[in-house]
Formats: sequence, structure tokens, C-alpha cells
Amino acid sequence: MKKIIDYLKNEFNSYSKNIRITLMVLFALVAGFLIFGIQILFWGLGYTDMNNNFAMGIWIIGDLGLVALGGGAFFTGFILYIFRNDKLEPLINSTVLLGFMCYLFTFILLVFDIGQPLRAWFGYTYPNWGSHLMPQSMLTEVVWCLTLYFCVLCVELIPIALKHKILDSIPVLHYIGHYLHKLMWIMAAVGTFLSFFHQGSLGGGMWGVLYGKPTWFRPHYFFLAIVAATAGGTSFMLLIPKIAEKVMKKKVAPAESFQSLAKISGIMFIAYTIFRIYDIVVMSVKYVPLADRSFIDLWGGFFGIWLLVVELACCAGAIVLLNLKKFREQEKFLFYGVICGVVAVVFSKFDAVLHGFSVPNFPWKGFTGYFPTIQEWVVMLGSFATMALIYMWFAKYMPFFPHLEKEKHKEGGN
Amino acid sequence: MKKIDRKDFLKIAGGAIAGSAVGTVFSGAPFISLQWLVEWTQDQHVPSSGLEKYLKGVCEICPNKCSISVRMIGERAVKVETSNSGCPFGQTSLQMLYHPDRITTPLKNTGSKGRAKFTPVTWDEAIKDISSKINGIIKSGKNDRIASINKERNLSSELLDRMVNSIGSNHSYYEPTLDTLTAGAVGGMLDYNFDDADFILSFGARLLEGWGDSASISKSFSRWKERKVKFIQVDSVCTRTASAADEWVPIKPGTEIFVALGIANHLIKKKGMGSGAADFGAWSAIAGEYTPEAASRLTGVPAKKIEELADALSRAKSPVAVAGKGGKAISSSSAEIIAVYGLNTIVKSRSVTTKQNVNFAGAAPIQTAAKFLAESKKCAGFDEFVKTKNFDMLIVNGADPVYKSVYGKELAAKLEKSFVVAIMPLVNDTAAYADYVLPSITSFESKTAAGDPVVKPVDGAIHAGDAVLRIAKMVEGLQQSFQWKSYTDLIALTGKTAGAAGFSFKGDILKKQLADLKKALGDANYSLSLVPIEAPVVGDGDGLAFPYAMKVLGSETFSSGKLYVQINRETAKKHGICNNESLKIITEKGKVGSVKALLTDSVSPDTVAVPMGFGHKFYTRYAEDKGVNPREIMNDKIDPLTGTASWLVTRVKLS
Amino acid sequence: MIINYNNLQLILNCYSFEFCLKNTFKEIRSKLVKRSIVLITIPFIVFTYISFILFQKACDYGMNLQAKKMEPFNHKTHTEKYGATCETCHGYDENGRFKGIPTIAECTSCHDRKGPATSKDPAQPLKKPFLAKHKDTDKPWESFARQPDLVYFSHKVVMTAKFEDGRLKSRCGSCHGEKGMSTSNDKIKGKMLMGQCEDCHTALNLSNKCAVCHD
Amino acid sequence: MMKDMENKMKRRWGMAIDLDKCTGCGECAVSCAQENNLPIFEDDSDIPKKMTYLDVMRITNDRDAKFPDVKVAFIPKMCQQCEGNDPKNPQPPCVSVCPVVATDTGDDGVVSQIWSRCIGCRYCQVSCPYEARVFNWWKPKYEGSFKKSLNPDVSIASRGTIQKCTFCSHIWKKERDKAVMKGELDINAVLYTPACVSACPTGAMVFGDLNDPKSEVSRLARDNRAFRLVHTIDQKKPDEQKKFRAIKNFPNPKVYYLSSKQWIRDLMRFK
Repeated sequence: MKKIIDYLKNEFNSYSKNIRITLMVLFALVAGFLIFGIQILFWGLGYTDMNNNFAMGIWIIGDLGLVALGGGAFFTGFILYIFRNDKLEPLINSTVLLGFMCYLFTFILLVFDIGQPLRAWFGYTYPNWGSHLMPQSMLTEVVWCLTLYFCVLCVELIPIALKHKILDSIPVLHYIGHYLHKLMWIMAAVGTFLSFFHQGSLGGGMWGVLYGKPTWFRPHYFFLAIVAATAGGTSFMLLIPKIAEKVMKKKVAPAESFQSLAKISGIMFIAYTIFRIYDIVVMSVKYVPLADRSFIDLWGGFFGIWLLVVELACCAGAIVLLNLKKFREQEKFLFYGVICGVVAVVFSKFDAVLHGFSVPNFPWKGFTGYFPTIQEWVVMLGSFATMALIYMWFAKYMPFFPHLEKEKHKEGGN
Repeated sequence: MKKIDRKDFLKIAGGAIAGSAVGTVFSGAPFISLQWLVEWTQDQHVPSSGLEKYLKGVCEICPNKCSISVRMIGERAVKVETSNSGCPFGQTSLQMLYHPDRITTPLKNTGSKGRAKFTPVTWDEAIKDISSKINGIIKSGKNDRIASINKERNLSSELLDRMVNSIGSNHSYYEPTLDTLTAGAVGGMLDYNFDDADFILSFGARLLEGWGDSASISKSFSRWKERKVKFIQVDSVCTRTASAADEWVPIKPGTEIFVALGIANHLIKKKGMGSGAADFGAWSAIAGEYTPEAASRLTGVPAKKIEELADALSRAKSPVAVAGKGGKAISSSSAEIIAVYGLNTIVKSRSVTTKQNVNFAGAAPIQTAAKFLAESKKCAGFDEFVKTKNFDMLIVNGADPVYKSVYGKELAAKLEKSFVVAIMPLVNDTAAYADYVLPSITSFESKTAAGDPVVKPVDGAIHAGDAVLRIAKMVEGLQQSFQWKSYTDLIALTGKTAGAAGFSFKGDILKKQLADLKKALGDANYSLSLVPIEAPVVGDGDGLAFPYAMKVLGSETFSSGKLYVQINRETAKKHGICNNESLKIITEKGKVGSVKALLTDSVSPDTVAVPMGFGHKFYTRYAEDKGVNPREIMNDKIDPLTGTASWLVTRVKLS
Repeated sequence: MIINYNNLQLILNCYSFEFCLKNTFKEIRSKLVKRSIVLITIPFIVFTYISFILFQKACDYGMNLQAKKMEPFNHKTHTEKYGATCETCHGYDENGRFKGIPTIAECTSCHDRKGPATSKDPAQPLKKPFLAKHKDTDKPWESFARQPDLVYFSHKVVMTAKFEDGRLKSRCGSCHGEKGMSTSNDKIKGKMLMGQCEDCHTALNLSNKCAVCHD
Repeated sequence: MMKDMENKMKRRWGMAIDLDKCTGCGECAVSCAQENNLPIFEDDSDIPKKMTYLDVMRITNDRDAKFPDVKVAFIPKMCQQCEGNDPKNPQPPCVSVCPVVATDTGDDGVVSQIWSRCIGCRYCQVSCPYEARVFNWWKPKYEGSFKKSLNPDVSIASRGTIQKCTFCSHIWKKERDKAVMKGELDINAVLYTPACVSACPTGAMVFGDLNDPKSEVSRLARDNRAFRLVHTIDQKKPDEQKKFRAIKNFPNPKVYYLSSKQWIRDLMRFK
């Protein structure tokens, strides 16, 4: 026992000061996550600031954001394996891990978010499938597609884990890893197919079908969410290795990989912005007037129209910085560009949730405010902290960035 | 075959574990256990079932004694069926019956008073101690220092009155209700015939908020709608009644009486109407000063409107003018009640008659009693008693004077020094100061004129009348006048009424009160007026003990532990108050707080509308520490006729 | 975004797929793998079977809610010899509520506390020794088929539902099994599962909406 | 109800509430709470998290008017039992979204909710434009002796489930049982009254069958004082209505409100 503690102490002290502070914050958040998580699971959702009007809060924003950003994994895999854009190969491991964690924590946050976590399995045993091929409830579709895609991501993750030098030395595992890797394009195809559905259903379809609510109701929301995920997700898949690069002070992937992914993301952002502008126009002239409201009146209250302004500004930023070669090739602007991309997509989810719920249902009621309680913040940030820790662990101990490995080999060879 | 080594063993074990897992999942056991886990962790309660039947009962929440039907499942009462003729207060009576905080054994105070720290004792012990205390007081010749306060007139209150009077004390009082107020001002209770009325003019009487016989008034109200009867509400706030009325005449707070006088003036001067009462002349001379124009200046109602009202009142076949501001909690000055009743007599309304309560006769007081009864003067009412008299012993029957009197704090100080007995089902603010709390039963547990009790009485609790009887039987000299075995023998004897004595206009009272009112309204230091309003079901505060009352309240009354007072937008702007701001309300008497401001144009300018019924210190776990009690700071000028502090107008400022 | 046609061609040729299949089979054929598979599969199957049986038994036991057998009762003699129907003892209250287990008072309406132990006259009420142990209000048996909580269910309505041609839609045995012909008081069913109700409803073309039974 | 349902239920329950008669006394809400075993939370004054099926909403026109032209009215709001645009295939906004079939449109048009099936995802609550669905944010409490006043016909929800008004459909089941006992087998002959309607002291609430043109409620629904909450589709011309319904966006509630006052109708419109 003492040995372990000593080992951990030494390990901890071997890092630089900044890393140590970061680690302490992250572990504190994880501890808080455990404590408040138990409180929420055992004593109910009363401790949140959600209420009968503002029925979903920061956690569903987390879910939507994680799925949209994690959706970058499917799109990157799709480009790599199906379109055979081999430039992305050095980033794929990081991408798969990010996708896996995003989906895992989507599940975790969903379990916190439902009132009866012990009945969560009802989603599988009593699904609201309706009489058609497609499930009747978007949430049923979300549950099933998320589960299946999560399984796919697990399979995709296995070869990465098996590449570890200890595991790799076992012949059976080596072969399994090798062949799984070879079969990965099937996984990518299946994943793309599944991801297509649940991106659309969780991010957009789930809200777009609520025909009683003028803030959300629009049939094309499903597709808008898919485009948003492809655009923002790729930015996210670029952003995290970039940060890793900054932290590790090593080149984790060749520049052309980043450039290629940035270009894809930039092009998707053009598509997304056009779609989003079409969406706003159609909302204001067609769908919102159906409910006797005017589009601009829906933007009031605490959060206001700034959500939309920030979202569109970030979209514009991402388009300019990621598509123009002049900017893209400068490290700093590339970084700003992908941040813009991630913020744009996250704000589009803020817009769906914060704005959507704050709009009054009755003319005599005002806009509702929502201020997440400490429990909600800690559970959400704690799960992000866990994700960060897992990613850090992989980056340190796993053959995570093939480029880095290659470099190391070269150094060793010399 | 190779030998099984450690690696192979691991493989077998792995296969076995995986196999068990799969088998377990497919057997369905995990799902069933999860279901059980859900039921167990959530404490899923299934109500026990039984044979369903409906029993007739009497709702005794208020003195009107509506008959209701109670749905029974086995021995449990589960629902009050009023079939469109009940009131919300009656619906809560099951919550009273099964209240978890009901006391089931006599409680004796241990420790200092006002803390509600009690230990249970037996009935015999409690009765013996109480009666020996009474005997001691009689022996020391202080018979008139025993007093009683009742909630309302019913069997047990008449019995308690009789006991206190027989001992030789005049001091038996009732909480201020419409009946006690009108009895003081007019000389008897007023019996309104709302069903036949064709014009209703209400001066701040919130008819639909618990005023009077609320069940029958709601029925009359729907009939007015069908018969197109004009119902006009004169009020300073847009209350529920004002908004449900055909017309709302907004006035400045506290000035209802000037509207009444303006109408009277118009009727006397222009229509030549009058009354044959003895001192009508003196009164009408004072009223003569309030021409519609003068009244208009004071009230803010256009003179033409006042004339219109007067015309409509005189034109109607059976008009009713109603006084008594408030809903369940009622207050009004005697001048105002007289003025409004005066309107009825001037237009010779057939729909308003007077009557009087009659106690059951045949008391045989103890020998020394007559002397005390002659010597000590009975106060005009409850607040006057609380303010002026001292006592050695107070018996409280269901009432809550500490909470409901504007002199609550003074009373609490007096209670600390005297011997207090409280007879009630739930410990309230007054019972917290009691030496003994005796548990009484609720309406569904007692035998009534309608028949047997609906449910068996809670173990340990007895009828308040029985408690009084048991005490009286132990008091020396009272035995022969309390020979009944149980309260059931008295059901037929109580609740009797008779015609009232003559009515007098009492011009001097009017003159004095008008002067006071004008002075108060002109107070520049305190520039706002406090108007009490009532929330549904909570009423004057008794309803707050029942958790379902909270289900009715909206965010405009009480939300997240804060009481909301309504303030006009213009006024708020003038005083620099913004919406949701925390405020303290200050009067000459003191301050209460904090409350939150709700800016709305539905109250008149310079008015603070404060909900009543909140701010209990001790009144079950559901009513404690909720909001503030505005009575603490309200106008405490005592009306000489009603003996009650009237809320004519309370001038306040905010901070 | 650049579609590489050469690569696409490779995919279409199933190059990689074929390649990996070939290699996989080669490996599977190797002894090492074969032995491992046997070692893992056999305990897997055995334990799947054992745990499945075990836990299903446990569930059944739990679902029966441990009904206690208090007094023996022979349904068969009652129905065959004396022509009693189910409703004779398990009837309805005045308000349509199902009475369930009869009380001793209902037994003594046929049996007698004081009558002879044996008699040749079938109309003669016989003395039953166990009656002496109980009061008239006792119910010395326990329910063997329980409706789950939170279900609204009216026996009377089900038992009176008829087809167009006047046949009854259900008999007692539809849900409770041929209890009337049993000689023991063994359990027939534990808690009735919702699926059983739903199956009948579907078969008889009745509504299966949630609120039909739940509230 | 295990009853002959071959001649499908013809009932389509609806409600009409006369706001001119409503005094906002709150008896309906208390009666509803008593009938439906509503839980008691430690602090029910936390209004956004309050558990009540029937919310007596106070509305005032001080948005449009100044003192003394202001008015106040009370709107008892329960689940509006929407049926969507096609009465033959009722599609309220909330039913199709439930991932676990915990909510369902009954044969009588009543939207049911089974709390023992609900997983508490609150998606239905999000979809409801009338805020009629409420969630058990805390553990429902029936302290001590309050348990004695629980109605056995309505099951008790656990923490973290959605509850809603079901027009007291358990009362209909009870009434149908009584009819069967009397030998009456046609379920469509049985009428009932929900707890709030039977409690209303002024008779402002009327309940009945909207399919029966002779019933009081369907007469009131066709009254020209009638309107439905928030949505002004009823006030539009028929061809315009048709256009609106073609794009599925109207919940089409079965609770009608009646008022002779123009300001209440004006307040239904967003500004």
C-alpha cells in the first residue's frame, strides 16, 4: 500500500507545475462528480434548477454537445476509410477515443438526467416503436442508435488498446488487433449509418418534432443537426490533438493531417451556415407564424438573441479561418478557427435548450431563467474532467499518435 | 491432451463467468430484481383497499355546517364529495382529519412558554390539574380573572361560555368574524338573502373569497350570472371577487365608507328617502356633508358613478348592500357597517334581516358568581379584552388569538404570566403558550345533527365539548349546571337564534371615526396604505396547515418561501421599487419583512396589497415559517362598538 | 473530400476483406486457438444453462410472494360431488367487487359446526373438525394468484363480457387454470404478468390501451 | 377495462370551463389533489417544481391596460387532452415522443400516463405546450396518517416520474363497473364526472362527451364565447384553418374555455 502511494507521489511530482495544478483541479472535479452524483442518484433531481417549465438543463446541453462533437469521429472515420483520405490516418486513434468518450459520457449524463435511472433499461425492453419501420419516439431511436454506435466505437477502440506494447506481445491479441484494424472500414460504414440517425434524432429531430412548441418545430431540424455535427465535430477532432500538441510540446501528427481535416471542417461549415440561414428564414416566415408568434419575439429573456449572434459570428469565423489557405496555414489562426467551429456548434445547442426552454408558453408569463446549481455544474464538469484524464492517460501510456511513435523510432534509429 | 495450466484455468473461469452472466440476463432475474429495487428504493406505497361506501357528514370547518358526502374505503375516509355545493375549505377537512401533526394526547408544557415544548400526560392528570387551578382561582376570589376565547359559535363554545359565566366571569370572547362585528355594530347578525336579490353592492366584502356562508354564496353567484343580476364590487384592489363581479368600482384604500355616505347622501337629498330609526336625523346630518362630489374627492370614484350606484340601488326591487371588508378574515369599523346597513334600511331592502344568537338557557351559576358578573364590565370585543384586561387563566377553544389579534405580541406576554389551556386538534401559535393542550376531534369524528360520526375518533382525542364538560364537572359548585354525560346530549339544544333588537344609527360614532380616518389618510410620513388580501384556501391562516393549500397558490402570492406583496407600477416607480425586490413594511407599530414586491397594475396607486394568513410561528410543519403576518403591524385602534381593531386603513411605508 | 477512385476500386474488389478472411481461417485452424475455444465454450454453455435455470426458479419463487398454505382444500370434490361452481364460494360483493377467498361463514352455510361427522343423506350438513379452529370471519386460505399492485381490474366485467352469439368471453380457468378440478391447494400461478392479460385482449380484439387497466 | 370493445368506444371526453363563472376559489385543485393522491413535498411553494394537475392560473391584463381598467381572471388549467389534427387517430404532442410507451391516447380520447412505466426522461413535458405535465422532483411524501386518506383507485407515483391529469378516468371505470353490476353492458351509456367538475361550487366546469351533439359540453364548445388556450386557430377562417392543420402544428385540445370578455381573448395572443 505504502509503495503504491509512494509511486503515485513520485509520479505526480515528476510533472511540471502547470500539469500538477491541472491534474489537481481535474481530480477535484472527479471527486465532486462522485459525491454529487451519489446525491443526485439517491435523492432525486430536486437539487437541480430544472423545473416543470425548464424541464431539461445543462446536462442535456452536455449530451447534445458531446454527441455533436463526438459525431466528428464518425465523419472523420467515414472520410478516412470510405473516401480513403489517408492523410487523416495519424489522427484516427485520437478521434476514435474522443468519439468513444463522448458517447460514454452522453450515456452517463443521460442516466443522471432521467428521474428513474433504475428503469433506464425500459428503453430497450419497452421501446416506443410504433407500427412503422422507424421508431415513433425520437428518444427511442436515440437510445438504440446510441447503444449500437457505442458498441461500434468499442470495437474501433479495441485495436488501439491492443497496440500497447505489453498486449501487442501476446500473439492472439496481436492478430485480433491486426484484423480488426483491417476490418475497420466496415465499422466505419456501420458507424456512419448509425451516427447519421442519432445525430439527427438527438441533436435536431428530437426537438424538431415537438409541434406544440414554436421554438423548435421544424421538420428539417433533423438534417441541420447532422450537418452541424459534421462541421463542428471535425473541428473538435482537430482541436483536441492541437491542445495535446501544445501540452506535450511534441508534434503529434504531421501538419498535412491537420490541414486536411481543417479544410474538411471549413467546407462543412459553409454548408452548415447556408443551411442554418435557410433554417432561420423558414422559421421566421413559415413555422413560427403558425403558432401566432413572431420569430424575433421568441428571442427574449435572459439569454436573448446573443446566442444566435454568437453562433453565426463563430460560423463566419470558422469559414474564413479554415477555408482561406493564408489563415489556415498559420498555427494561431488555425487554432482560432477550430475554436470558432466548436463554439458555433455548442452555441447552436445552447440555442436549442436555453432559448427553447426559456420561451414562455403562455402570453402572460415571462421568459424563464435557468441557473444550474452546484450539483449540475459539478456533475457536468466532473464528467468532462474524467474525459480529459482518460485522454491524458491514453496520450501518455498508449501508442496513441502513430506519428509520435514513428518519430520516436527514428530517434532511436539514429 | 495437455495438462490444464494456469492460463487454461483462467480461460475456463472466464467462460464460466461469461456463461453465468448471459444465463442470468436471459432468465429475466436482473430485470425483476431491478423492478424490486425500484419499488424498494422508491418506497412505492400501495393504498390499502376496502369496501367502498358513501356516508353523510357535516362539514364543521366554518359555522355554516354544510352537509356533505364522504367517500369511504373500508374505515378510511378518502374524499369529500360536495356535488357542486361546497367550498374549498371543506375540501381540506380530510387533511385536517388525517393531519400527521394532530395531537392525540393531552400535552403539558415543560420548559419556558412560547417554545411549544410539551410532554404527553393522561387525560385524568390534565383535567385534575386544570380544574384544581380553577378551584384555586375561585377560592382566592378572583373569579373574573378566568377568560375564554372561542374560534366561532358552536356547541363547545356555548358550553365553554356557560362554564366561564357560571364561574363568575364575563370574559368569554370570539375571534372577530362577520357575526361578532355586525352584532357589535348593528345589534345582531345580518341574514342576507342573496338568492332573491336583484342588485348586489358590496363594499369591500369579498363575497367569493370565503365571506360568510361561502358555499351558498358561490351557488348564488352562478345564479346571479344566469339571472343577470348586477353585482358591483367596491374595492381598492382587483381581488378575485372584484374581477368576478359584473363591475368593479376601484377606490382609494380604506374609503369604502365615503362611497356609502355619498350614496346615502344622494338617496336622501335627491330621492327623498330616509329611515324611521331613532337617531337617523343626527346621522343623516353628518352624511349630508358627503355629497357625491365630496365623496368623489376622497375616494377617487367619479361623482357620476356614485350617483349611478345610488340610482341603481334605489331602482332595484330587492337590493343588497354588503359590508364587512375581507373574505375569510373580516374586519370593518362599526361606522362602516352601520353606514352600509343604513343603505339597506333607506332603500327598504327585503333581503337583509337581523337575528341574534341565543345560548341554551338554564345556567345555575355558583353562589359568588353574580357579584363578579355585576362588578366586572364585559369588553365590547376580543381585541379590547386582549389589550386592556389581565387574566389569571385563559381557555382557548380552537382559536388562535396570538396570531389573529393585532395585539398578538401583547397577548403572548400576558399568556406567559398566566395559566393557559388550549383545546384544539393542531398546535397553533396560541397553543405554543399553553400550559395544557387538550386534543379535540374534528368534524368527521363527532356526532352531529345529521347523524353518527363518519370515522372513529382518533385515539386520545375527544370532542371539545366533552373536554369542557369534564373540566366543569371537577369544578366545585358547577356540577349541577353541567349534568350532561356527553356532548351528544347537547346537539339539539345549541345553535339557536332569535330576532334581533332595534337598530340605531349612532351618529357620534360616525363623526369620531370619520375624523380618525381622515387624519390617517392625510398622514404624509406613511404615504402608502396596506390592504389585506386573501389567497384561495389559505383564508385567514387556518388553511395553511393543510399541504394541499399550497397546490392552489400561484407565484403571485407565495413562492419559494417568500410572500409577495402587490404594488402598483406607478407607485413603485415613484418609490424606486423594482419587481422581485425584497422589502420591509413599516408602520408606526413596527415593521415586518422581508416580503417581495410584485408590480402589477391590478392594485390601486399608493397601495400595498399584503396576503393574509401567512407568518405562523407554530402551526404544524406545513405552515411554520412561511411569509409574514401583517397583523403584527396593522392599525390597532379599537372600535368602541365591536371591540375589535379595525383595518379601516393602515398607513405604511416601505424600505 | 477527394474521392480516390483507385482506393474505391480496391474496396469494390473486396481486397481487404478477402485477405483478412483467409488469414483468419488459417489461425483458427491452428491448435492453440482450437483448444482455447473448447476451454471457453464448454463452461460457457454449462454455466449459461445452470444460471438460467437457477435464476428462473428464484424468480418464480419470489413472484409467488410466498403464499402460505394454511388449510387443505379439495376443489374437485366440491365441484364434482356437490355441483358447486366457482361463484358459489368466490362470488361478488354487492358493488361488484370480487370477494376472493371465502370466509368460514360461507363454509358454514353448507357445512355445519355441530352436525354429524358422517351421514348417508347427501343433503345432511356435515361437521368439519377444522371449522372449530376458526371464527366465522376468518379466511383460512391465502390467495394463490395475485393481481399485481397498481392494476385496476374488475372480475365482474371480465366475467360478464360476451360474444355476439352469447358465449362468455372468459371463464375462471382462462386465467386461473383448471383450479376447480384440482385436489390440492398447490399454487397455480404467481403474480400474473401483464403479457397474459394483453394476449387475451389481443386475441379477443379488445383494447390494449394502457389506461384500460392502469391509473 | 376488460369489456366488450367490439363496438368501439364512442365517447370523446371533453371539458368546457366558463371563465365568467369561475371565481378562482381553488376547490377544483384541492379536490383534484385529494382524488388523485397528489404527493406532498417539503416545500410546495417552490412553484416551478410544484406538483399539481390542476393549476389555477391568475391572469391580468396589466400588459395592455393601466389601473383602473385592469381586470383579473382565473384559468383552471389541467391537461388539455389534445388530439392533434386527426380525431380518428389522436396524436397529441406528448404521446408519440415517449421512449417507453408510458403515455398513450385511450379509446375515449383521454391521454393516459402510467407512472410505474415512466423513466422520467421528461421529453413529454418538453413537448407539452400547456405545461400540463408535472414531474416528481422530490420523493412524494404522505407523512404518517395522510396515508389513510389515499384513494386506492389511483396508483401512487415514485420520485422521478411524470404525472398528469387523466380526466379522473378511474372514476369512469368505477361507474362502468357499477353499471355492469346492474346488468348494463353498453359502456357508452355510462357517464361520469371528474373530481374537479363535481367540486366546482359555481358550476363553471362542465364535463361530457364531445361526440354527443346533444351534450352540454359539445353545445358549449360550439358557443361563440368558446376558445382554446393560447392558440387562436379557432378564430381563423375555415380555409385558413385547413391550411394550418395541413402542417401538423396544432395540438387541438379538448378543453374549451368560455368567456364573454374580449380582454381574455386578447391576452391569448402573444405580443
